Amino acid sequence: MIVFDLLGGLLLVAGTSFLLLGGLGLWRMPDIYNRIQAGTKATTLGTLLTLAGAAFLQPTWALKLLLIGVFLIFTNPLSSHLLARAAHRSGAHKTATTVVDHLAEDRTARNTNDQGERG
Amino acid sequence: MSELLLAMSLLLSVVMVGAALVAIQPGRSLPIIILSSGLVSLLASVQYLLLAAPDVAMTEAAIGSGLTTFLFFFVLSRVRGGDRG
Amino acid sequence: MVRHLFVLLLLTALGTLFFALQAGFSPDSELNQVGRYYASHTAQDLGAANIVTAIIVTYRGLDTLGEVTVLFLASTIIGMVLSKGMQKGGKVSDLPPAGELLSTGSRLLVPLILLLGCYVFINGHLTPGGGFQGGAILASAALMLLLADPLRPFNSRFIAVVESTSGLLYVVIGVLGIFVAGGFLDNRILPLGSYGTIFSAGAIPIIYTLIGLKVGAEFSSMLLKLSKTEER
Amino acid sequence: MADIAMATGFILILIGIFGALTNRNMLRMIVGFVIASTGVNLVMVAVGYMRGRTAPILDDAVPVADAVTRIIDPLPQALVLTAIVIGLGVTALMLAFTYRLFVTKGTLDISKFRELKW
Amino acid sequence: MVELLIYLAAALAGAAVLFALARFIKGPVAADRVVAFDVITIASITGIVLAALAEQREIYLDVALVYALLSFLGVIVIARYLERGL
Repeated sequence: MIVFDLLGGLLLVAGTSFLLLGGLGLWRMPDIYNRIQAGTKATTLGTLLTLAGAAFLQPTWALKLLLIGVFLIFTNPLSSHLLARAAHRSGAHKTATTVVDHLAEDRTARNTNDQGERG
Repeated sequence: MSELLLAMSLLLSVVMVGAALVAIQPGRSLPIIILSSGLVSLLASVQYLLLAAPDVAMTEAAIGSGLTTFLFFFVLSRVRGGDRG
Repeated sequence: MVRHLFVLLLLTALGTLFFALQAGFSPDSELNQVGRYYASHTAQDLGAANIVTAIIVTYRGLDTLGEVTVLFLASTIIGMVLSKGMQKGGKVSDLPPAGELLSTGSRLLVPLILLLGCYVFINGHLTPGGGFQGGAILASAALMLLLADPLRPFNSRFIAVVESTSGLLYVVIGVLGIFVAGGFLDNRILPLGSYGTIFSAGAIPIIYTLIGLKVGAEFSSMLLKLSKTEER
Repeated sequence: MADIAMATGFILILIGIFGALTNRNMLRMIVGFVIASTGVNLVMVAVGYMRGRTAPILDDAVPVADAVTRIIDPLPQALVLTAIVIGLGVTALMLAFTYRLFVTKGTLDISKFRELKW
Repeated sequence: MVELLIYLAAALAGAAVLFALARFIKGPVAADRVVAFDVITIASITGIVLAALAEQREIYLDVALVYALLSFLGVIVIARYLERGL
């Protein structure tokens, strides 16, 4: 079982390195959208790897760890999506290097269409 | 491995006190203050777990995560404009 | 400011007191008498693996009854305080829509959250958790529905019926304990079963389920009363 | 570890009381109360902790025979568990009153409410 | 060996929490702080799993279960507040 232990420990370290990368990206990235990107994707992957590592270390806990992972997969994208939309709607400004904003383009296009039909 | 638990407890204490200090600053806006108090209760939950009280930790996690935050933000959204006091 | 000076004085006094308390504290190395009794007798007498649950439901069951009553009073008073501004009909609101992802996600997640709540309070005598935690999780499901669609019509009559029925059954089980077993809220009105399985510990799972339903209904009605108030 | 948690709890109580007494805004005062109550709960749980022991839940890792020597005191945990749930009820009540007062007077400043002051 | 790896993992997760705390205190807009809040929540799930491994108790994982399913509610509430939908 020494192989399992070693593999589990390495997975734990890999997962928490992703967590650290997420935290670092949260600190270093220039604007809110980049920070959401770093702060949710990397940490989700990191937590899943950590759970897998714990399952290798203690094989009898695997079912509960799997459930935790499934719940994370369900809930994390939902919160990050809503957060990004809220940031966009509340008008958080972008940095100068972020130039593509498809949501705002869609909005303005829809608004001009509506006015055209009405007029 | 009690040193690990000790170090985690120390880190949690530092973060909790930092968040609590943010939560009572007079100059901060109200949403940030409420968010900080939510952070305090969230970290208190992990602290309870380290103190070998999983029942209390689960209670704090279930109540502090959604319900308290919702109550505060709901009242805050209804009193918009009145928070100049 | 004079006021701030008084506050700082008070805090200094409190801080000195706390420092003295902290300096004079030495953690026990042995359980005290009460703790030792609970630790050694719970498994044989009550059949519950979670000693905290045994204390809450059986040893100090009367306190729990009082606590549930306090929650009921808080919910009722919130209803009374807010009753003037209650929304009558379905008024069209100007809130931005919740979005497709949130409504679909709530359809997926609300059954999961309800299931987790039921798991938590049915397994209260074996794993951490119990009625209060499960009730809070059930109320979180109601909160999720409310977030996905703020104008959703809730069946508040159903919530009231669940709350009163579970409270009534809780008291009935407690009174039954006087006649069948040792006293009020004794859990040995049912056979103890085999230790460590789900149908064990006598009436503790039933009582905790009732507490969970009651607490969940009380928290949900608090949330609904607050969110149905429309007076800007 | 109990010392660290207890000191944190005391500091949180002091911070919360300071916030509740120096702010005039009612919502900020309620936040101070919530932080102080978290500190009280933390102190009470820390009193029950014993070094080198584990949670008072018996399973395969802690058999019934070892219970007296291996678990910590379960009574403070039961007290704190109920205290947290009551705390949510009290917070909701305070928020409902705050909302009602705001609707009546249009302000959240507590020094504007002078009807009962004499 | 494995214990050493667990220590290393805990140190990495702690560093992530400290970075998130710095962003929480500094963050220019409210949404930045909410992202930091989210990261601290997810890191505390890792902390709970590590504590369960250190104490060798399976029952601690129930708390992580509740965390994983309920912690997003706080973020959703704040997001709905920020877009004025509450």
